[in-house]
Amino acid sequence: MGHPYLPLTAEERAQMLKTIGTERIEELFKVIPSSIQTSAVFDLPAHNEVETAKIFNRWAEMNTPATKMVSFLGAGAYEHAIPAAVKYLAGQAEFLTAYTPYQPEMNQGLLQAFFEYQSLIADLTGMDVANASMYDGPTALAEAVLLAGNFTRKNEIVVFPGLNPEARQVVQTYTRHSGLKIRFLSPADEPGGSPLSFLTEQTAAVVIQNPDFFGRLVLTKELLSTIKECGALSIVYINDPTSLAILEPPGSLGADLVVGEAQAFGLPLSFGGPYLGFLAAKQTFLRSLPGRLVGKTTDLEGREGFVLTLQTREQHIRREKATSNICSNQALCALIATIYLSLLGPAGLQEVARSSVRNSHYLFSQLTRIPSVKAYFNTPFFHEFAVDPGSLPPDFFTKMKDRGFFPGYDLRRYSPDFASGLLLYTSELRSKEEMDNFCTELEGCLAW
Amino acid sequence: MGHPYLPLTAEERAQMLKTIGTERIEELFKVIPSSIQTSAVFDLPAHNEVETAKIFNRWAEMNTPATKMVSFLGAGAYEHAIPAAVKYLAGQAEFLTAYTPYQPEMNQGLLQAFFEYQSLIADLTGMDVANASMYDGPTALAEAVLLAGNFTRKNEIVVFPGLNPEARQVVQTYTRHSGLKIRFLSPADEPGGSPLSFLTEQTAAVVIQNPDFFGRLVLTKELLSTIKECGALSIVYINDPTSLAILEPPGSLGADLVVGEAQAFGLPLSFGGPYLGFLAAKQTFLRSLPGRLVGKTTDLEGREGFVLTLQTREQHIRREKATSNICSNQALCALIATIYLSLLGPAGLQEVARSSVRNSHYLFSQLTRIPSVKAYFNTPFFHEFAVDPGSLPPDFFTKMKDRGFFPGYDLRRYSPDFASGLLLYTSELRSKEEMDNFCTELEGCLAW
Amino acid sequence: MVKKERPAFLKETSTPGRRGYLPPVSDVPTVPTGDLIPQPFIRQTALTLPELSEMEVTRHFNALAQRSFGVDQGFYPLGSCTMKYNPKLLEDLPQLPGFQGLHPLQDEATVQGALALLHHAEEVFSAITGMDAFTLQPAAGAHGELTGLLIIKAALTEQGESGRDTILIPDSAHGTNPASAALVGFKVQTVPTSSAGVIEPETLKPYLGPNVAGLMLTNPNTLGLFEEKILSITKMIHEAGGLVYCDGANMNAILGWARPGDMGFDLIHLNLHKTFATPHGGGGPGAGPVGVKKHLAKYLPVPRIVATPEGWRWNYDLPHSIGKVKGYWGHFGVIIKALAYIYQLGYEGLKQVSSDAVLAANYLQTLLKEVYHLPYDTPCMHEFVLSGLRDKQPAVNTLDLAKGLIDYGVHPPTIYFPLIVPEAMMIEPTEAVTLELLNSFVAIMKELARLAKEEPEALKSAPRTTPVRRLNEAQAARQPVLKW
Amino acid sequence: MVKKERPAFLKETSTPGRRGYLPPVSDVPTVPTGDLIPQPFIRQTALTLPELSEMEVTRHFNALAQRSFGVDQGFYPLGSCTMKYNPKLLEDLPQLPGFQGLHPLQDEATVQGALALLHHAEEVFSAITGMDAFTLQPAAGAHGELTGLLIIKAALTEQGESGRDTILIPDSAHGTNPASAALVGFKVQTVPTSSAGVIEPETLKPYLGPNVAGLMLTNPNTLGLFEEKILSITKMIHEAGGLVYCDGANMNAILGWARPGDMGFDLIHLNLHKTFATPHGGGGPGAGPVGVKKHLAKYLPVPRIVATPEGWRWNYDLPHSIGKVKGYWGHFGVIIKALAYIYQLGYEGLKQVSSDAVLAANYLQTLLKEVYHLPYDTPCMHEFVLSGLRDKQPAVNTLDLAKGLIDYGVHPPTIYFPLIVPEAMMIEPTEAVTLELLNSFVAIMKELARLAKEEPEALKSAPRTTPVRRLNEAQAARQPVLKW
Ligand SMILES: Cc1ncc(COP(=O)(O)O)c(C=O)c1O
Ligand SMILES: Cc1ncc(COP(=O)(O)O)c(C=O)c1O
Repeated sequence: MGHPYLPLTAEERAQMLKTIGTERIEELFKVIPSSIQTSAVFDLPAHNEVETAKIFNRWAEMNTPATKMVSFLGAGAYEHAIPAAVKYLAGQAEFLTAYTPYQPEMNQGLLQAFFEYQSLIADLTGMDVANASMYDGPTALAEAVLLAGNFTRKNEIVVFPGLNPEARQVVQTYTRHSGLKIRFLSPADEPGGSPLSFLTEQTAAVVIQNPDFFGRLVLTKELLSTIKECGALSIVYINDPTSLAILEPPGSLGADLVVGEAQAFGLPLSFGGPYLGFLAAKQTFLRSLPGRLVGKTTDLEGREGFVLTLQTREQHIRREKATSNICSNQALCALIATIYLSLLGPAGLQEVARSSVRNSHYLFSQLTRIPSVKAYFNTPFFHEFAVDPGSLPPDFFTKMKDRGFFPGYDLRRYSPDFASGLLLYTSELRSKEEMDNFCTELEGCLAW
Repeated sequence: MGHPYLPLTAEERAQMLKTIGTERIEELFKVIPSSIQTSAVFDLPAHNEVETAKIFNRWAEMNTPATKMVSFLGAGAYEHAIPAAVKYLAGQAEFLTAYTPYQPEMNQGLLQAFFEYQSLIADLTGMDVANASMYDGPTALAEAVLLAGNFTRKNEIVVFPGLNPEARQVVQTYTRHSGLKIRFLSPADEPGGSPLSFLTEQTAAVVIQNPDFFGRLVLTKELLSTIKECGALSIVYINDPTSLAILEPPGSLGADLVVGEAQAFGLPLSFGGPYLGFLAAKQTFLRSLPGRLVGKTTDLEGREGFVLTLQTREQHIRREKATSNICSNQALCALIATIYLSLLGPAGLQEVARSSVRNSHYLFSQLTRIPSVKAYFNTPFFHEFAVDPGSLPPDFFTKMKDRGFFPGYDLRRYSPDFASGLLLYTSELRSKEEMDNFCTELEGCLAW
Repeated sequence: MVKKERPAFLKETSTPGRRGYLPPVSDVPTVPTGDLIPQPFIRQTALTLPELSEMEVTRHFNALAQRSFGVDQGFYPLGSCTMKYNPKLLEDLPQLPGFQGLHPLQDEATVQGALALLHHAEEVFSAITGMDAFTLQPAAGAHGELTGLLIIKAALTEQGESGRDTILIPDSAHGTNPASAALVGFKVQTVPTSSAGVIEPETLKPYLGPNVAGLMLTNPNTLGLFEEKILSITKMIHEAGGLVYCDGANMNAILGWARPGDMGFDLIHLNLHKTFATPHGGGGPGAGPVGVKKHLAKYLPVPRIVATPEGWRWNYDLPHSIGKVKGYWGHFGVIIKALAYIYQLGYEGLKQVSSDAVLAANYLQTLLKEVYHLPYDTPCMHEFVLSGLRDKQPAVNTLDLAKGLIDYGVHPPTIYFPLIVPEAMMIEPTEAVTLELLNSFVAIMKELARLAKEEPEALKSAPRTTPVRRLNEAQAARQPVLKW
Repeated sequence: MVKKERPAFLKETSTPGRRGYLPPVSDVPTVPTGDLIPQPFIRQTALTLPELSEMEVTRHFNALAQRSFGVDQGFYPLGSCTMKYNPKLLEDLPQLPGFQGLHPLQDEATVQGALALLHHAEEVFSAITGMDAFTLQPAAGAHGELTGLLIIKAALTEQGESGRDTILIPDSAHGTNPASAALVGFKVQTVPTSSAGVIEPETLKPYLGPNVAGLMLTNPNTLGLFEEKILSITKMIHEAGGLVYCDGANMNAILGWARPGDMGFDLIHLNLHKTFATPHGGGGPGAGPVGVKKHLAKYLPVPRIVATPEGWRWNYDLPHSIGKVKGYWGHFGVIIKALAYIYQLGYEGLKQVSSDAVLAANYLQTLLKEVYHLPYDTPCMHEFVLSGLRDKQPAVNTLDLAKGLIDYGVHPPTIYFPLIVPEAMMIEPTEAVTLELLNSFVAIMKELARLAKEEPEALKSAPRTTPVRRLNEAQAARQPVLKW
């Protein structure tokens, strides 16, 4: 019986074998040693579409999605409202089923979209140039760190406290064999003095997340100038770039490299992926950048057009001397971010940021009214903050879940330093009523 | 504040007013008597996308969809498996957001799709020609009846027993002022002899549903020949055209007009609409047909192309002398049916029909083993059948629903003649296990 | 890279044995179909559906999409059709399993959300139009007309006025109006439009008599003009014993500004696919709900949604009803979309819709009348009708101008309608425009006027950028080829 | 009607005050943002995003789509990329609220279905490749390579073999292989391909030494040839103290026919976006899960999914692990699609996939070698590499031939790769073909050969049917313009 994904029919196959001059398909595989062929069998039945959909639906229904809860879980992945148009526009077959536009004449649409993406990211971050995407925030940061090491030929990286732990772990993995020494400062290092005291002559770059993992605002012009004076590059990591709608862009503050996670730009939470890494830089680093770059040029009749450019940095040309090994990237996610930003516009993005900020500050004020709940930090924050709720009952998360709440990120997962911390995030999707109810339920839960 | 659906900005509006030579927008409306303007106010707040989606989600969640139940409810609307591709292919913006292709050069794609739809319907029904769609099955039948009256200039219509009650009611409404006398035979008329005995010289047409509302197979060559011999036209009504995959097409049996409901061709149940009426006919009726027709022609360079044709039948040209008043039709639904049929192909459609038949006969055999359950008819049936379960407990439907079943159509809604009848439908989606469980639960329920 | 040749027919690329979908297969004990269905019923005629893989079907319909043009592709000022933007959220909602999976005959207890929604839609349409009750059953505008005329017939019959067999219809009306009247068995009498483009009470007067069942009036009318004397007109008809039907196809001009219910109309249909942004789908499905004043409510189609202590129910017990005009309850999926659109705009937003639609039309009218002949030179509502070029060019007609537009990527306006305007071009920009778009349309229209004068051949031979050139419609009608 | 001029940039059509979306707005008591965020942090630099309505955004991205070309538009025999058909069902599944709405850091108890699915995917990939354990974390093929090389490094280091600093890579390998090795700090030594297009054990031998960490091998290799001596090769490397990595990008040739795990490979990455039909998305996202043999399992990235009495859990307690290579757990959405594809085909179907892919490639190779130069003239696997025209035409090169194809609506093959074949054209039809399609491709390729001889200018000036003609790549690189 034919299969919908296998267009060739038995007759066509026979005719093709005949043209090739072969009797049986097995002959085309006879170069494969027979011992290998014999063991290649495995057990896997076929399912029709309805059966397949049923099985996956069953898996899906075994989960409790954050989006159906009143969720305060952020900690690196941020639920925001996604305009309905995004799915329809990004899902068009011409985008979805194409590959990297190696043949520019045939794919001017994709190339222009990526060019617009680069432009939007550069504008938003205040940088000269952005590439066409990285796998995600953590890998984008790891690549930026490697870039800084290679560019400066120095061998130390200082990472400010409050880096997203996912990013921290990925940087660790990526740099393990690079010769770079990474100094991850912990929040505990802070009180002992400025993190700047850890900079040395050998410091290639300083990594600063802003807002940091705890939601804190830490990036200032002064800080970046000092780093520059110390001879190090500054790499700013942004985990929710909707913040750029109301925060001064790192480029304007003097950052050298700005990288981050742009999932917040229209990508669903989707259990952590696919997401979208972005990487923006000062012009100086242009030829050291990893990843695809789309450039504007002209055709032989003088018409404007777009091509993949500066490919001599890339693995398919430079092989082991390439700036990175990245090949397939997050093209469709970059397209989604572009559509998201086009729909939101400056007013929309500002509203998202402002509403998130207002909600988080309201929640903070209400939570810290509960006697046992203390703020962890006394620092300005964006849309996320850490509190110490005293001690949590053992089944706290289950109890709150049963009441319809995901009460944020359990900071004990971040570090044993936090005996009972909660990191709480609010997007524009939270309402006053939800937050009030949450505070009531939380207080009830804490009084065990 | 701007609105996403209102592109004009305040400044643009001002500039436009200036060009027009007007100060205020109100001036453009001043032809409207002020008393009318004053009373035009109503109370309706605006909602953003998230709010709107929430409200509609709430309405949706207040329902128990048949598709989430083990449902045996058919009775004119038939759940079948819908290939995932249908939605993506039919939902393309070029199709979705176009209107009737009045400008053929710009819309060859739509026109070709409708031409292919006409071809598929004509082929399936065995007729010479099909139009580009009607609102739904019932209205298609009503128009066919009117056509028959006009064409023959006779004034009686005989409708065989077992016509879908929705279709019956719509025919009644449409023909009330037409001068046609419609004789609806009831199943009760049958035992008294052949329905053919009701034909007279004045009979314009005979309407036969096949399979009929009770799932019965009633259409034969002999029947249609006899009708022809009586000088009447035959109109065959088909409520689930997947049946045509294994039943001899009415065209081959001699039908004059074949109409019906093609919801089964890839359209979701959707609480009854939008659905898809089809209308196919012998060549003789070509210039009497209602609705759009797409024809093949050539362009001025000899290239093949498609246009709306024979428009002189239509209301926008002939006004009160038109064959019908239909203008907007079910174009997108016809496109969906075309995609469905292309994906299913002959083998797929036959499997759908065969599985439905096998399931219904299995269910019939299992149900009629229950002592209190009796078959209503002793006639061959397709994928639906009527049984008399004895008497039903008062909360029968609720009880069965709580067990996960929609136990079919309550025939008491059809006619008080049925003291406790159930009309049960099985598609290819039902499994043996579901049917066995159903029989067990039903038996339990009946033993109250 | 759109190819010139038409994509092969599905049938032409069909190959025996290929599959595009594997449906679920019955798992009950196997019995040959022949044992279940008696031989005389079994298909003998070959089943000639195409046999294709999913990929081929996908490429086919993608190729057809590339040869089609919708609102999402560009400007579509097709007069009388209100080709506004179709918001994407609207597509999501009817696909919710709780809507899409509902069988129309489910127990009412299991569809309370759907009934609540539909009932609410009736209320919202009433509020917008100033009517008292609505039916959602009609499938499209013309179907709404049919419904409305059946109601008129029923009401008059009940009043013992069945002798009233004539419906008055202005000569500017859409073809569906007379066709619908005829379908209900009415005679049609055509009322001429005045030189000002509207119906004058004086003109109407002679038509009034004991035979008059009513008047069908489109307001604003198809010339894009508001019937200024509407209050007198509806009063006259009422006094003459008739009813007044509003063809609401042009509601996009007056949302929040005027309500037909306040103008004396007794009943109205709405075109949800026009006014309320539900996509036109290449010609449908639309929806044509009909609203009536209280005195006609009892004639509305069965069933009606009613509130009962047990929740929403279908009420069939309406002895005066005209009956059903359609299977089930109307185009549920379309109604959901329309309601979601209305919800997002609210009263203020809807009023702005009409303000902008009227503003855009007047802006275009002001600039285009410089080069095109504007037969009714007065501020318009949401659309206006040009009558060819001001500076008539014998070689070039409206059809040529329309085809010329295509080469600029603009969908032509409605042409040769209304019938009373020679060489008519009926332009309806809708509110979904930017100033830039309007200006570029004006520039193109002026360029066409220039071409008409200086290079008429360029227009006669348009379009040139499309996969086919001008098509031979006469041949299509003379030797109809309606299937492959 | 695709216009020649590029669609205006979003920025160019931006108009102050226009809105494309209204997000929800906070309803807590109003406090000016400035009171919440200290002044020094507040944006001073203007925010220059485009301001557009939903309609304009829609038309923009529709216009861009019309200027793009995917598998759904036509034949796309881009070698090494496995541009097979992307079934539509796959798009539905990741959008289920129970998948799409999951936050990656939810309590494990609330994501049991997701963990079960992921764990099952690991098992299925193991069965298909003959490996023992899988990580789903890598985002793409190159990322899988990086992961694999980190594992090799970790394993060698633990064995006290950190002196092994060199990875052997055939000269035919994809550029990601050496680049990945370098990223992990390995030296790269290139192994030449034999005249038969494969690696000969004899050639390999001299490279083996105490510095060798391992070999990265693509099998079938990028010439489309199965490494016949694979068992000897892997044995040699193992005996020399190294590990063997399989670049699994070409798995589409051997599904159900051969498993890298049975060939002596220690580890492998899969390209889900190639072999398992997940769409390429214009360049991503893909997914590059890595499978290993038992002895390497302890080095896989943290966390790993484990079964516990309380259900599925993330286990971070893996002291030998290389750590995390990516945020969270990999491309969940992509993995769902790949698994759904595999589920629909099963073992038999997957084997047929490879049979058909290999059959199609050999069919094309047989017919095309009549006019194009086939440097390795032997039956191929799922792809083959031509080296320009048989009958060389000085004026025409592979680039011209590729551009010529575009005018026939076919996406060109991969060109100038692998680097060892001059004027390479790497053709991979995949199994998603019909005989008609293959024959029409052959006819086009032969027509190009004719043109190359008789009308070379026609090819030098190709493409002509696209919105832009050949683009000046040198200028783009010399004066980079990377933003508007
Ligand atoms: C003024 C007018 N009335 C009635 C109709 C008929 O509406 P429908 O096409 O929905 O049947 C139209 C449609 O074009 C119209 O423009
Ligand atoms: C042979 C081979 N190896 C590795 C890769 C890299 O895979 P990815 O693009 O998914 O990173 C490719 C991609 O083209 C390839 O063809």
